[in-house]
Amino acid sequence: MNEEIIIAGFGGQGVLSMGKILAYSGIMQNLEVSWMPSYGPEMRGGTANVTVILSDDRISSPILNAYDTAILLNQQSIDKFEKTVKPGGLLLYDTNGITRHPSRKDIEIYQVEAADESTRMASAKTFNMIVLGGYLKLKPYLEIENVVAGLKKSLPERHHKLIPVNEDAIKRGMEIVKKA
Amino acid sequence: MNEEIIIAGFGGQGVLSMGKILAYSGIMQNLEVSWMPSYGPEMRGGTANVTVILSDDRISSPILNAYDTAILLNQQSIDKFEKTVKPGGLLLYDTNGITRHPSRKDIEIYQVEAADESTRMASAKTFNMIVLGGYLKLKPYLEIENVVAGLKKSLPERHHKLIPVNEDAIKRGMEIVKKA
Amino acid sequence: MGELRLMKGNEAIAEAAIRAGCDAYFGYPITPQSEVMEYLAAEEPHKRTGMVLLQAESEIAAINMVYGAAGTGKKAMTSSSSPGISLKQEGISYLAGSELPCLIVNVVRGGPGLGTIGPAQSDYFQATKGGGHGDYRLLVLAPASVQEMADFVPLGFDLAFKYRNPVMILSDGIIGQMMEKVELFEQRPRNTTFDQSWTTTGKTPDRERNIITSLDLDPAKMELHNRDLQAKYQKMKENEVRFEEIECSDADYILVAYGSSARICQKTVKLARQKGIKAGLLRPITLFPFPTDIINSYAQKVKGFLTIELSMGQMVEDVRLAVNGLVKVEFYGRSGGVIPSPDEVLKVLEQKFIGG
Amino acid sequence: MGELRLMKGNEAIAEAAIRAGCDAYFGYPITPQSEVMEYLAAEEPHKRTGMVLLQAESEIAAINMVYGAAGTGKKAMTSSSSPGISLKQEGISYLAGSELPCLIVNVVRGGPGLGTIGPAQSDYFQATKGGGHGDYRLLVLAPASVQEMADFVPLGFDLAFKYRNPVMILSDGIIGQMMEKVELFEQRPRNTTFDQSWTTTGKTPDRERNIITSLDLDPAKMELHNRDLQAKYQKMKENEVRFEEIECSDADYILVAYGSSARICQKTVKLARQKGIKAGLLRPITLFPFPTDIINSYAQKVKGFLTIELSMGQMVEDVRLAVNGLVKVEFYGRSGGVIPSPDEVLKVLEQKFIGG
Amino acid sequence: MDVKDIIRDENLVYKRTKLLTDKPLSYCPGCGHGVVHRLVMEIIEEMDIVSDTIGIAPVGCSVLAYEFMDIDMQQVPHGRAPATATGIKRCWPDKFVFTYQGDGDLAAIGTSETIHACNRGENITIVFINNGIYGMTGGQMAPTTIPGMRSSTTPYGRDTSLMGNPLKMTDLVVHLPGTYFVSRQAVHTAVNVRKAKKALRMAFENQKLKKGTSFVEIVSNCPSGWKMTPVQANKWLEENMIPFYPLGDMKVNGEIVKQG
Amino acid sequence: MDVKDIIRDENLVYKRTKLLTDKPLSYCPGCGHGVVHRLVMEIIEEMDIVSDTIGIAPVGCSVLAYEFMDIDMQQVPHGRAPATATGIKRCWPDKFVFTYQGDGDLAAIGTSETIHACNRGENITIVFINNGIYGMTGGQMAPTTIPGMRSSTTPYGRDTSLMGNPLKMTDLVVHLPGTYFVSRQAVHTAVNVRKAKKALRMAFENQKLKKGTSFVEIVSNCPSGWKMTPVQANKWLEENMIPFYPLGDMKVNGEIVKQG
Amino acid sequence: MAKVKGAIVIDTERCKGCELCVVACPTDVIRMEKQVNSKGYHYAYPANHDACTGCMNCAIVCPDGVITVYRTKVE
Amino acid sequence: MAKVKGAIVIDTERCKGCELCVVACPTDVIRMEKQVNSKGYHYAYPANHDACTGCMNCAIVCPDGVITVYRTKVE
Ligand SMILES: Cc1ncc(C[n+]2csc(CCOP(=O)(O)OP(=O)(O)O)c2C)c(N)n1
Ligand SMILES: Cc1ncc(C[n+]2csc(CCOP(=O)(O)OP(=O)(O)O)c2C)c(N)n1
Ligand code: SF4
Ligand code: SF4
Ligand code: SF4
Ligand code: SF4
Ligand code: SF4
Ligand code: SF4
Ligand SMILES: [Mg+2]
Ligand SMILES: [Mg+2]
Repeated sequence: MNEEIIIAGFGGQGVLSMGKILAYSGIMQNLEVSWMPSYGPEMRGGTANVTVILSDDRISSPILNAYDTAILLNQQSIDKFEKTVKPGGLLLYDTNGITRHPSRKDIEIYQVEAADESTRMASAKTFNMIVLGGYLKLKPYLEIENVVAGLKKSLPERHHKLIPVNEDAIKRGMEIVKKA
Repeated sequence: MNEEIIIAGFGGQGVLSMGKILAYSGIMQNLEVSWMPSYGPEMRGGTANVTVILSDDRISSPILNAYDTAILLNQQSIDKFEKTVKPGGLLLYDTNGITRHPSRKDIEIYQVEAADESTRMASAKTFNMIVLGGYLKLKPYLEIENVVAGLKKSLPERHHKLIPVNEDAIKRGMEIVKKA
Repeated sequence: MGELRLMKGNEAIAEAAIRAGCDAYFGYPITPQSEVMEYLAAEEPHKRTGMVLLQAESEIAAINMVYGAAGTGKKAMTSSSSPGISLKQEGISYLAGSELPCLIVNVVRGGPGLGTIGPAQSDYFQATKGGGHGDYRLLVLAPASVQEMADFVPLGFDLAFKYRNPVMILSDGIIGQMMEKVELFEQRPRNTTFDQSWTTTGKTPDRERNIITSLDLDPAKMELHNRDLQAKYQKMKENEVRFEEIECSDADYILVAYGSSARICQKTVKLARQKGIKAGLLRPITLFPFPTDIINSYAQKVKGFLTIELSMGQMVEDVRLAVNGLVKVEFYGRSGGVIPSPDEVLKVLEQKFIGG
Repeated sequence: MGELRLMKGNEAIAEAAIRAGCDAYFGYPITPQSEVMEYLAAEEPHKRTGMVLLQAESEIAAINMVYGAAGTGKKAMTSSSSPGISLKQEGISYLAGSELPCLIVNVVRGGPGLGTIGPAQSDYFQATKGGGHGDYRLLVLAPASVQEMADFVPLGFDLAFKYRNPVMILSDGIIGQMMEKVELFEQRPRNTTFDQSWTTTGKTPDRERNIITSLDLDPAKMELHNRDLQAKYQKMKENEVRFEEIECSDADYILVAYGSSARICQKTVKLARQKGIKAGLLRPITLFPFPTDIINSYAQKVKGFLTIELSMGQMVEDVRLAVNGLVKVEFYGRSGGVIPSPDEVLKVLEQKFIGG
Repeated sequence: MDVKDIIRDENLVYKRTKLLTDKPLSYCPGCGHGVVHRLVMEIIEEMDIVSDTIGIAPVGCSVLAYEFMDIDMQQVPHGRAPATATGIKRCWPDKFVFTYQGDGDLAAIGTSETIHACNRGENITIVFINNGIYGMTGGQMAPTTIPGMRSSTTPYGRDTSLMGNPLKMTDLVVHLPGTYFVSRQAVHTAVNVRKAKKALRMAFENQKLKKGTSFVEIVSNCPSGWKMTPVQANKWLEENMIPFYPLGDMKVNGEIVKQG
Repeated sequence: MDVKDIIRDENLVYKRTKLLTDKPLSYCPGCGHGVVHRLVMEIIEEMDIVSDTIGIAPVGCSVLAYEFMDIDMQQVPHGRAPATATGIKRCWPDKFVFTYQGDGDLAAIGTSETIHACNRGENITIVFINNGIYGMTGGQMAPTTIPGMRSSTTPYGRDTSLMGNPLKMTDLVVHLPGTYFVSRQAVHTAVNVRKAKKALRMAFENQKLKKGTSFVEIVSNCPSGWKMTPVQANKWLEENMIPFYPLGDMKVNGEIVKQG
Repeated sequence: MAKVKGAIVIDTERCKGCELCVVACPTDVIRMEKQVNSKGYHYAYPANHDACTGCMNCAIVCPDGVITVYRTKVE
Repeated sequence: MAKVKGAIVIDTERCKGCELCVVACPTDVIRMEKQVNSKGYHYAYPANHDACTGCMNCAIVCPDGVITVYRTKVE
């Protein structure tokens, strides 16, 4: 398998750590992985994005201009990255605050109401895990135990008590993801 | 004509300024000239030397390893530069304080007792002018008026009153220079 | 198999430094490499191995702290990015002149001037030809993966001490910021003895004093010193050339690229082969010494070379010198933090050589 | 005919600066070029033309003072020697990136490190390929006489303003310290108007604000800027190549040398011709842009090239790139302050090409 | 009286200076840089010296100051602003030249340039934003980071036995013969903003006198680097930074009035 | 009693320390560098710490100090000795590390390194030779050149309105929290040499305490740069340099005892 | 007796929601909006406008300079 | 009464003729030689050796460290 993903959104939405959990999950499943963030001061207040690649083979370029999957978490990101999804690829987004929705016909478009759901779950920190759950449902190549292992690896020891909450959030995301 | 000269001695002996006067005299006579000193901290207390070239033609290399004339004013200089005089060339030196005299047979060797003479003239500053006089006597390609003009050019205005003394010293040098 | 981790290139360098038994790191923050010092600070290496960590007041102070530590035989290193590396040029020239082993990391960003914090490879000339004054060379390693970021730290120290020469790891914002799987090597012990033939650890009665200097006022001696340096660089050329070949053996066209652009070109080769174009990739791993011979030998067989850099054309000169007129050497580069895509490179290859 | 003087190369630069209408000199002492500032101090240029003279606290301060003055459209300059020039590399990269016109003099001494104060030409790479970070170029002039030391100051300023680019005069201890006859040009007036399209002299109501910067956080814009710079360098290549040919037209062997080593080779050519060897000398006057075309065109006719440098071999790479494998390019260099003699060079020529 | 009746041109008492461009400031929410930008531009507007003013932007979060200040500006290498200011001022002795620098810029890499410009007595204004951290590069320790303070390179708090003592640059420049006016201010409360403006105004007015360097430190915040909300940050500043960096004029008219 | 009877081993009271090599000093006649070299070597001999001492030679006339001092030494880039010393001392906290620097080296190009090493409180000894001039490069103005003093770049005397004020580095480092001992001495008379030695000795002894930086300025001469005979130079030093740079201990055991 | 009355206008699109104006206002005029602006910030608004004296404190502490202040005397 | 007598030895080949010892000697022992040494310097010598008290002043001010001092008590 070879899955090329872009995740983009506001700085505070946990974009980078979602990518990191994905990458770590890949490692747990013996895949090759790469994680390449945008970096620097423009991250401050502005938008952040990360390219994650999971593959059976050695990964060549960690930087891409076309993706199998785009996970887009604010308007700017949709505006910028919708066009970079490969034909037949997947675009997953949260409708919260979105005024111009993605409109391509040659790709699969899915929604996950993660912002609302995380408010409901009374834990803003679960937002990105709900999104991740939605993604994992749509691209089920990762065993869930590897994702949990990846989650563990990517969290510092002192946060391990949060793992159950995160697992729940992932499951919730799997449930609520829906076709646009 | 093309005359390639090395002048070497202690730092305080006026080696560089003698070279400068020669070079300026050359300019007065419409010759091409170059003046290339040794430089840097080794000059301090140590020895100084300068290569002067006067020529009818454009001067190529300002740095040489063989000279038509060597004017050597202390023991170290004789030890170092005697061997660099071209066969048939001229070596002029002051015997004061010299224990190992130049000994080559294939060159012309002359002496000028400039140190003693300058003490006699009660002006240590004339030392290098006496040496210069000796040289000009032996290599009379420079018109004396050009030398005086060169002297004038190379001295700051406020020292012009010293020109007569220097002229005398040059003349004295011409008189006392002698074959070794 | 060593411990597996997902790490940024910059973090890998820091962790590898601790594990390689590095004695001291001196640095000054600059994007995109600040994670090196931040990772070290979080790890408290003085507790793990006794390694010294100090945030210096400037890049110049940092490189001269490295000089001091290296002059006592300690394994010392610094890291920075382009403008900071420019400031270190005098210090680097001194380190080379005084023949001090040490490790200098440049996580290159786009220039000139303040430029951009985006990744670039436009410090190739500076790294390989000597951005400082005088005839000196650094041994330059160009990692193309996070794994190599880690592995080249102990390798760099080994080479630095083998040749008593500063070694540079020339990386860039991509390799520094990306995370990949890394297999970490075991902790190596720090040095406890120091070569008494040259290190300045205090003159003991059993030996002459040792002096670290690059000065000689006597030109004849200075020239001898310079010849010794050249002889050393010659030895590096004979023994230390490293490169990777990907699908070169039957290639008609060879891409030459290092570091992050080699990663991009790797994909280009795949795409080209899919299209039936016999492309290969030659990836210099040491930029100095440069893999001149292998390029020259391919020059007898292939139809052309295409050099890809995140710059306006620097390494391409070394490729041309290696090819020496035998076949066409073309260049394509992007700059200012812009990254060419694999298919963009393929298009260039087709245009320049196949006609498209 | 202008005023005739016997002057050191360093003094000629200083006098020429005043006469060229230079507005400001900022420097820090270093052998073998301290006479530049000393001469200026003695002349009190603030009395002669109003020119500013300031001894800075360091080379880095000096280059950044130049940056400030140049950013207001003033004719500003600095001078130093090798280690000091290494310290200026960040500043130079900024000047190039911000497209500021100014004059930088490097009176080269032997390196690396503290090295020697003797003359050398081992900063060629640094000057021509960019010792600083990023893709930038200086326009580099290499005087071979005291007369050229004087003449290249106004020429340097003219070119600097023509291209809004820093210009470097790459000299060495020989040219800096030797005295020769100089014909001095007439005093030129200092500038009184400043190009309001880019200089920062205070925003007046009739125009937008001007900004001097080399920064762009947007990679796309930064790349555009880099392309503009490259286009400018290309223009220099088309319009500003300068060189001198001595007895090249019928030559079998061409010596390539610049600055002081060209002076030595001039004599070698004489000696060779006396012996019946048809030698010529091609002297690059601009090192960037390099006289590639003329060398390439001779490469079709001659039996070989011999590059002579006071270094371990730097410009020779540009000669090889120009010759592109057509004939043999040999190199001979001395270093550390040692100067090859004309007959020594002749011997090398004979050995390498004629067999001796 | 209705709000609408108050919001009328004739009642206008405070409005953003026109010398700030329309471009939204790139600073994080609550960052003191914005306040100081505004004060400096207000002063230049009030003194009506735009056409005679050249500003210098450092490397640091305020590197883009030239995007917001509608005046001629130069952006210079990290730490070298005082040297660049010297280069300009020496050529244009009648212009107003100021530098705007962070604590990393002015007190770490630029220490030498700061000390020497102040010591020579360059007739310039130096505005020094001390937020105790390297904001731009992601919150590393600055020379001014106070003991025990966390940063990304002192994640367990600054241990002075490892990372050395904080440097009080303003306390040093007070002692230099070239400084004519030295003051330390803050902008986290309205009262402090008013005082800071007074000090900054004097620092610009002094250039007319040609008596030496005017140096104003602003003790400021960095909510992002300190990992606090702006309100928390200002409270922390009040309780921790100001005791360590006490406010007030330190040298006036060339006379020391208060030592650090 | 005959002279020959006095010149006997048992009557020996003063002899050149063996820690100076046989190589004749490269300094000009009468230059103070020679005296300070000797004092430092005597102290290292007396403390018996050769095998634990690393010295750092600057760029300046004393660049060749390693030719004369028979100890392990590093020669470093101009002005960077305090950084290099930091690098060594951090790796070898129990060794004695000292820098030997001229005024150009320490107070011009090396200002930042000096201030920051002293501020961090690096546990090293800094020996600072202030001869008011750049000796090695041919007598240019130094940061410490006093007003009106001639040099090859101030041939008509230092005009502070053009070339700025002299910098009193020692007065500054007194105020830094990292300095533990700061003293200014001279070596132009026997009395002063004795006092200077005492100060230098303390500056080395302090390293055992690990309490911070010891900094000793020696106001010295440069007959060549000043264009005077050594005797004239020392007289000029007494009459001009010392009033400007008054002698004495300034900080002892971390306490300021005298301000500049 | 003349009483001073003030009013403020906040450019909510440029407000970054730092809340410093809230803290600075002596008469507790300003509150933060639940809504976010297009940059994603909860912006400030004069919730208790009547209490405003036009003292300008809010405006001069606002880092983004987005507050305009009006003041008038009411007889 | 015990009287202190001193004597000095000057390494004349290494003396640079700076005359600082002459100035430093409280009892006027040292003079400069008319002759020069091989380096060209007029060197110092103890012209009035009897007056020497062995105070070491000359030795400790000598920049080139070329003076050795002896001292003894004479009854
Ligand atoms: C020569 C150089 N070194 C380092 C950097 C990286 N850098 C950019 S800003 C900065 C420090 C910013 O801190 P400060 O001056 O305190 O400004 P702030 O962002 O806190 O306002 C550094 C180290 C650089 N751009 N150039
Ligand atoms: C980077 C650099 N800049 C300048 C020089 C030239 N230089 C050599 S010594 C020196 C100053 C010497 O003065 P000082 O430090 O006072 O020592 P002194 O010779 O007076 O003892 C200078 C500027 C250099 N070698 N390197
Ligand atoms: S990082 Fe800190 S200093 Fe920079 S803009 Fe944000 S709050 Fe301000
Ligand atoms: S130049 Fe001055 S400092 Fe240097 S050795 Fe001579 S007298 Fe001493
Ligand atoms: S002007 Fe004063 S009273 Fe009115 S809102 Fe602002 S701070 Fe409050
Ligand atoms: S201070 Fe300004 S930016 Fe902050 S909340 Fe109030 S209006 Fe908004
Ligand atoms: S030891 Fe004292 S008395 Fe004797 S010569 Fe020396 S200075 Fe004079
Ligand atoms: S002090 Fe020393 S060097 Fe000077 S004259 Fe006396 S003996 Fe000679
Ligand atoms: Mg800061
Ligand atoms: Mg000095």
